[in-house]
Amino acid sequence: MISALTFAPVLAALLILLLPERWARRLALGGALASLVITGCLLGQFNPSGGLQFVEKAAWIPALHVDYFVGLDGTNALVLLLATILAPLAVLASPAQMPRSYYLLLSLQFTGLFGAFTALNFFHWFIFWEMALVPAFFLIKLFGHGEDRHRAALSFFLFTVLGSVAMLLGFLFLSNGGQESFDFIALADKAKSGALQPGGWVFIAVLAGLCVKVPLVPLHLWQAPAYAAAPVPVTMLLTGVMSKMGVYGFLRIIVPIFPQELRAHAETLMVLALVTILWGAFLALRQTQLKRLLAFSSLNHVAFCVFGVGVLGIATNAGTVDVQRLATQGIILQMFAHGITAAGLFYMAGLLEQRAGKDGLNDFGGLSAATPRLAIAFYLLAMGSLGLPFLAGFAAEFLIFASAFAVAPTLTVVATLGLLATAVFLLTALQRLFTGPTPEHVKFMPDLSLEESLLLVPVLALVFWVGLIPGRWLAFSAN
Amino acid sequence: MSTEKLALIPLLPLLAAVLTCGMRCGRRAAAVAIGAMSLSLAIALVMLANAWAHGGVQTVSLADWLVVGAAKIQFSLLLDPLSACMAAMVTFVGLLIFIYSSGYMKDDPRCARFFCYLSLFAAGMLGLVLANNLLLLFMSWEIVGVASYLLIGFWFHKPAAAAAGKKAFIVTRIGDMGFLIGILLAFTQAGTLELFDNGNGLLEKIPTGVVWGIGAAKLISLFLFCGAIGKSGQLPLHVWLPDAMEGPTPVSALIHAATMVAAGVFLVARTFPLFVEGQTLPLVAWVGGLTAFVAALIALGQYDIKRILAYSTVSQLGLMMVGLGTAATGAVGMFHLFTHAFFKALLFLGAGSIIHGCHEEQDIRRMGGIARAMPITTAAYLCGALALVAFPFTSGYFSKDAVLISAYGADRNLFYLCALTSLITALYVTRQCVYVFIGTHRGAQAPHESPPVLTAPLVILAAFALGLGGLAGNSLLAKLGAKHSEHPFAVIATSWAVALGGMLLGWVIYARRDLGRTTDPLALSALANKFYFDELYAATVGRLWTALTWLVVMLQELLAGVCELGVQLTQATGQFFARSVDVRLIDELTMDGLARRFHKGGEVATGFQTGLLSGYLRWIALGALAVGVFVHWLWK
Amino acid sequence: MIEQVAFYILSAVAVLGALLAVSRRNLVHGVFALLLFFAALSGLFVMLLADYVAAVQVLVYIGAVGILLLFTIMLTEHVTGDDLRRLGVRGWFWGLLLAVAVPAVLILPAVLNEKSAKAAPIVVAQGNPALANNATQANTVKALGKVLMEKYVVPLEVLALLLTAALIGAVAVAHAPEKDASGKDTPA
Amino acid sequence: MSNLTLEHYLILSAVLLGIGLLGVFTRRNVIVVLFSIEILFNAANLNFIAFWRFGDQPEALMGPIFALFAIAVAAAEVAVGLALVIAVYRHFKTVDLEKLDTLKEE
Repeated sequence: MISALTFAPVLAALLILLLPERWARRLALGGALASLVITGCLLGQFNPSGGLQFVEKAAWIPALHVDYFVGLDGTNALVLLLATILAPLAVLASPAQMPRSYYLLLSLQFTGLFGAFTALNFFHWFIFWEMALVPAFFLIKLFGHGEDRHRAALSFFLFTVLGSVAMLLGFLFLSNGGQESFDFIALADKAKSGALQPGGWVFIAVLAGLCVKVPLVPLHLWQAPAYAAAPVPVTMLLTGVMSKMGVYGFLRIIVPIFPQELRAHAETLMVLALVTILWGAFLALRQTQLKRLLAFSSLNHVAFCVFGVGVLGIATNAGTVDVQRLATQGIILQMFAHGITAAGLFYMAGLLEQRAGKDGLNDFGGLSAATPRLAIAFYLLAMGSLGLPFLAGFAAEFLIFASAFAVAPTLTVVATLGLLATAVFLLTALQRLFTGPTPEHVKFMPDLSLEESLLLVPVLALVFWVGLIPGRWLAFSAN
Repeated sequence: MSTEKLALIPLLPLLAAVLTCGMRCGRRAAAVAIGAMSLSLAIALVMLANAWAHGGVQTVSLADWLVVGAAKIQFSLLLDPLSACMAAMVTFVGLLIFIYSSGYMKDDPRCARFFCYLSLFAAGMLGLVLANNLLLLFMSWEIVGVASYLLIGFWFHKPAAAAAGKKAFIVTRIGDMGFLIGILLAFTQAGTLELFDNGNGLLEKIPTGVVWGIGAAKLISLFLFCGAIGKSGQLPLHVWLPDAMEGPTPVSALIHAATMVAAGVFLVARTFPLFVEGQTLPLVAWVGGLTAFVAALIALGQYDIKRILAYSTVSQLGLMMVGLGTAATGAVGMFHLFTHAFFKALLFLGAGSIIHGCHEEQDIRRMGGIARAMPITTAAYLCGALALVAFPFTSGYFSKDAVLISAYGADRNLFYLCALTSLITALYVTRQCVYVFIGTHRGAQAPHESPPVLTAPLVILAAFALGLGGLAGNSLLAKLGAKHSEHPFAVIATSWAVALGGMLLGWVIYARRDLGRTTDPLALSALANKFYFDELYAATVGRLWTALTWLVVMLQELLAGVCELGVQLTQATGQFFARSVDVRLIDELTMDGLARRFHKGGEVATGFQTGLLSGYLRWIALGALAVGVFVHWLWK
Repeated sequence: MIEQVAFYILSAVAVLGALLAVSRRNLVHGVFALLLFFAALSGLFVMLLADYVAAVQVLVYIGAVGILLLFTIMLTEHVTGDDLRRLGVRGWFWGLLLAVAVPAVLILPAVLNEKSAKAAPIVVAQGNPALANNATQANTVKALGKVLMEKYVVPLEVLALLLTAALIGAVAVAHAPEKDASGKDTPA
Repeated sequence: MSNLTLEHYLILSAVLLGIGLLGVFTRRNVIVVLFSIEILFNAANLNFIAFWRFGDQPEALMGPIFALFAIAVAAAEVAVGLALVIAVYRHFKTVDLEKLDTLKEE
């Protein structure tokens, strides 16, 4: 079943090649929806306390101990759902007149993303990991906005490829040059029993690969230009899903396979995450371009997850609260919540840019009057993003903060500054976009069309659903 | 009615908020909101009776919000005299303000949206009041904050209103971050956030751990007080409250007089055991006292009718804090909160009526002679003013007396400060009333009386402002747990003296003056400029903030530069090696030499590229020949 | 004895046919020489008891390929033109040299092998008596059919696909170019 | 069995190969080159059959199978090749290989 959902977009890609161009959009959508439906069915049968489920395992390259090994457990259930939800939305968010190649690349990227979230063997996890990267590069370069896109695509590609290479080398070392298993589960078991002593350099190599993807300061330089230059649906995927690949990597690789190394460097990681949180927030404050602002906001939000990973490294279960579990669940929920929210915000930033032909914060104003529906949706998502209770982000941030406070109170207090700064820049953006007198050139800007509203309805519904009943979503990662 | 129905009190306004969200017709939205609020009021009154009869704490668990391992955070409500009184007060004042709004806002095209926000606000406020879980309290607290943000910025096309909304949200959020840290502290120390939980609640079993070398209870109470400072506009976070007057007047009345700003005071009263245990009450009292004094002084120098009331509110909230910080229980402060809620809502609504009657004029220098034109409003307003001044036997008199007595008993300096504040209060109230009601009208258009939908709530509130203290004061204090205390003669004498003396002084200064044309003797520039708090913050915190952002931007640029430099450096290194002595060694053997050789080889190979098929084939055959020869004869 | 005679006759016809096919100036004549070569080869296959292959050889090469070649020649004009003149000296020399050298390299070891005691690069078998006695024509065909439909069924199907693809491809490539709006030929 | 040996067939096959090569190398008419390629194919096929016939595992039928597949592929090749010839002829108006030198590096 998992293979079916992973490769459904590939099938769609083949059909896109064979069938007439005007069907491309529908085919890509069909592939993505098929994945969503299968994921829905799987999660319907998912047993949170059942450990690894829906496992498919087959020897692939026996000489190198490489298996095709996929499965679903509490760690990846929710992120997979996130990816499969955002995939059809990304297709729907694509402008109408996109060529066949665009949908082809998009579909291939879906497979990369789904595969990276379900793979349990480093080797083919890595293949999917890269598979998600290459189409993104072409999508930015070929279909992006502005003159900057070539440079943005290149730096995106270089950063992520260098990170990947570091990670690959680390893993080659870890598996003793392919003589031992690449299997995440087996490696984790070995680490637990103390048989695995990878050492600091391997840890740092793998960490670097993940940090680029998240990204963490100072490996984030690719992020804002790429987010701003990419076509809107690709940005939705980049921020909504690809950044989560990095965090997921932390949960799947760093935490179980490098427990000692993580313990040794947990404070450093937390400080790094903290710096990123503040860095993103303060940079966002000075942006005049909506998309860049949202990009730095993403930087800030995803870093909270890494902050939680640091907590996982330090955590012992001696205190009054189950820090380990709080942090894990908080991270997973934060990934989900931020993925949905950020994708929605970028979508609307794209709509504004498309309507006005500009994306500067000062090019708008008083939009509440011109486009009331868009304003409502934007306010809701922005509020969800700044952690308003009863909306998606709050429960996750509370869990992360609660766990972090138990192990590192001082750092956590500093991190609240990040929450404050988030509120400042988001409200400033809201103020500039939606309030004040309405300038002439946006006075008759069309409000959300029916199709656009329909796309935003599931996003908003999820934002409310996660916020009001986080318990339902946390159940997936309860174990 | 069982306590299970408690949940309906906040849920009904929430339902109204959802229903009115999509409405276009303002009148229908108003009807829905008012209906929901009336039902809430009815239930709240039943619950009040219930709490009165029961006396103790009753809790209701509604649902688990999230369960992570052993940690459980649930939506649970509690009913005790404190929450019941607050709920009844909020629903009652709220209902009156809703009714008033249906008249005040009826011409606004976004009237339905206004009622949506109001209902959302009421839901949040009631959730806050009834919450038995500190996190639920915080969540409702934030909903209240966002509703206030939306309502202050309701007229979003006015840049000032939008800026004021943002300021309110951010300044209170500074306090909220403290509140959040307090919650995290409580959670990690106690493992629960339930306030009352059959003896295991946070307030029943106060955590005794030590964090950063300080007792947990002390730290928790301090951080919670940060939240209270933000929400209740205490020094130094009071700067948002006067700006919040950019919102429609009913909003000012509801949020910035009666309910939301009282939330901070309520929070302190609610978590009072923590403050007692942490011995942080003197801090609360002194922050309150200073706020009361400073805000009262600033009120003297203001000309905007609503801003005077706003600073008056800040000042009164300070007095409530004094009441909380000096007494052994939260009763005294809360009593002042209740009476204040009525008379200050009355004053705001009255001010709204006056502004309405004066054609949206808010400057008291362009008012005057209102008494003749708007008799009902004037009468009601004066009732509120008397209560604010603590004129003997109005409700404000009883509650302020209680505060003064408690301050007198705890800290004599604080008592003097409060007495002085009361004097100034009487002075600025008199000043305002003289400006507004006496003399001839100085505005452009003649004022007119407001319609009954505006004045009816005024009359009701006026009755409460005058009567509540005398009729219900003692039983309220008793139920909220106040210890019976002596009424020292000195306090009573001071109280009478400052109230009457302040009014007399105001009359002497202002009654004979040619108002609005000559300078005001008390509106010193420091007072008119609010003691330069905003400027101070802009110069310090604002600068620091800007500097921080600049720093980060510069660092980012630097990092990008370093990245660029790395690329350049790699290229430069390559060129350096290419040009140095190694040119023959490395170049010839590896890079360039190899490339050159390949190139030459390429040139040779190009020679074979005749483009003729048979030519290529010949070479293939030659290769095969060579292979054959090699295999047969050379391969041993 | 008869077999030897038959072998030499068939060999001579095959070599002659091949030589004529590559050397005739007139392509139509060349095709007929080629057909002769194919026929002789099919005879050799029969001698080697590969009767089914011989039949396929006749069907495919003489029947299909030959006809195709003839049609192609007819479709391309000037095919019998002046290309004989252009068989330049250099072409002749190098071509002939290689054409002799390559077979020589292949043959010489086999020939030398009989006279030397060296390990033979090519295993020389003296014919398989078992086959000579038991294998009849019917047997080979039947066995072939069995193997083709069982062991090699997948390659067979792939081959079928390949042939289909080749057919479609040939039609597509040879398809007459359409005239576009400007009247110029566009390659199909 | 007679005294016809494997060498007889191999030598014949080598001679045919030589003739095929000669044609490929020297003729400039594309169609004749195609003839020659067919000769090369057949020479190879003869080898397959001969090795099978004189090999030690004749019952495995490898030789005829291989030859059959080779014939089929050759047929496909001829079909496509001739189609290409026609296309090339249509494009360049010649089947002279020496004129078809667009591959040459200028």
